[in-house]
Amino acid sequence: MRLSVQEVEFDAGAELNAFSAGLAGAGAVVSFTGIVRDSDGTLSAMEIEHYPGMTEAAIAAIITQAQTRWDLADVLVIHRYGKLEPSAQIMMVATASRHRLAAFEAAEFLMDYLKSRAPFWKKEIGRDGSTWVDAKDEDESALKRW
Amino acid sequence: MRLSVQEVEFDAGAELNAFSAGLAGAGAVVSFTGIVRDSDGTLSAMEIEHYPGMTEAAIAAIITQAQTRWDLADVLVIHRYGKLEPSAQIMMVATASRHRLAAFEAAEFLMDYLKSRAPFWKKEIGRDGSTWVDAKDEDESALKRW
Amino acid sequence: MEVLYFAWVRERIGLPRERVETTAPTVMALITELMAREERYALAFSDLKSLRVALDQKLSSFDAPLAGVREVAFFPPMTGG
Amino acid sequence: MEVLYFAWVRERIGLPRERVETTAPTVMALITELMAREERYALAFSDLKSLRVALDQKLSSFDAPLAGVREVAFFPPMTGG
Repeated sequence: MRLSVQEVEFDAGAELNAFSAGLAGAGAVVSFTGIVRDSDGTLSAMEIEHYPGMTEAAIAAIITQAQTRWDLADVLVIHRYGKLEPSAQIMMVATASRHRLAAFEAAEFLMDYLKSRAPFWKKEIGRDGSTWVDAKDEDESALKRW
Repeated sequence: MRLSVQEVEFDAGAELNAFSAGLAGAGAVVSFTGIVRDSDGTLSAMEIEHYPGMTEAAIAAIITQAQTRWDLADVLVIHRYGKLEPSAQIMMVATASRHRLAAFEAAEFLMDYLKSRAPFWKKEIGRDGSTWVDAKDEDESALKRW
Repeated sequence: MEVLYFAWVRERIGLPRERVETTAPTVMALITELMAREERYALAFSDLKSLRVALDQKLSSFDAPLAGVREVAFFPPMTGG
Repeated sequence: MEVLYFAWVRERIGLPRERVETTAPTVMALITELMAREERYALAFSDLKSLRVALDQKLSSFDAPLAGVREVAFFPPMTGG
């Protein structure tokens, strides 16, 4: 298991290769990368605040839940904080399992929980001021399927 | 869109980075990598046979179906054929969309269809002879959810 | 008409492809003709539930007509991915 | 007790953290004390539905007891991922 909460950029391809190289017995690797999206061309940056200490503990607990639920060969979670430019990578998860369904489900589970249960807050800094991103009802209800 | 049916190994990390670098407006990238799994330590190789010409057409049709169904910024499919060692990468798909749900669903859809509707046949070459991999009922029934 | 065989169908028949002169109106009629040829064909086509057919590289069904078709392929259910 | 504020709660109150001497038995009692202090606190806590609380870095609820708790954090619903 690798868990990193960091300010610096990461290389998703290098992370994916390192993750896959260490696997034994896995037939399926799923990765997810979240990217700063400039919906309407007015975003100058995304600022991500987090709760040092709690963030790592919350993510570790989410990973443990996933490992309990699915037979996973390995799990990777990287999440950045600080000021990110449009198109920058925000975070990444990877899961490995014997079969594809478990790898997909575990990655979606991790994403759903990271979204609403890990202490990160996003602020969009635009040309005309900045706004905290509102949590979506659909993100909360996404947890119900697990 | 990038579609490659090839004998040679590919670099999943480099493919993921190249795929992500070309995106505009996507917030979510999902990748899947399939690996030759040596379940019980007796596999010496996996031989993948395919139907040149039909393979490319079938995969292109599956990609078009996915693009019709989900709003995808881009799609990547790489599938190998020939003789693969245990732990070698068999294939990879990547999807990019504005939101994570579409990227995950499209990647799972592509995998389900590639599994049962693209003309590849796997043969496991073990120490005590070789066997064609049987299609699983669950792979056929996985198509029903779409 | 070109007839192609893949995976264990190819192994049982012993050829990857062959040219077949036929006036069989449907895939099923072609299968019946081939099965009558030799034991190895009869064996390859003995369990139709575990066979698939493609006409000109598109998945099709055993009752499909062969008029205008240039390439017929027989193979087991696919196991890609 | 250390009280931490994040995101717009931090901005409204104007501090990331502060030391609070209190005998409030529950989170709700602490909120009531803080709201009585100054307008900026009253404003920050005016809509509890859009607030979450963590006790010693674990998500908790407003009726949870504060006995033995060293760190209380208030923040809006999380938006990670």
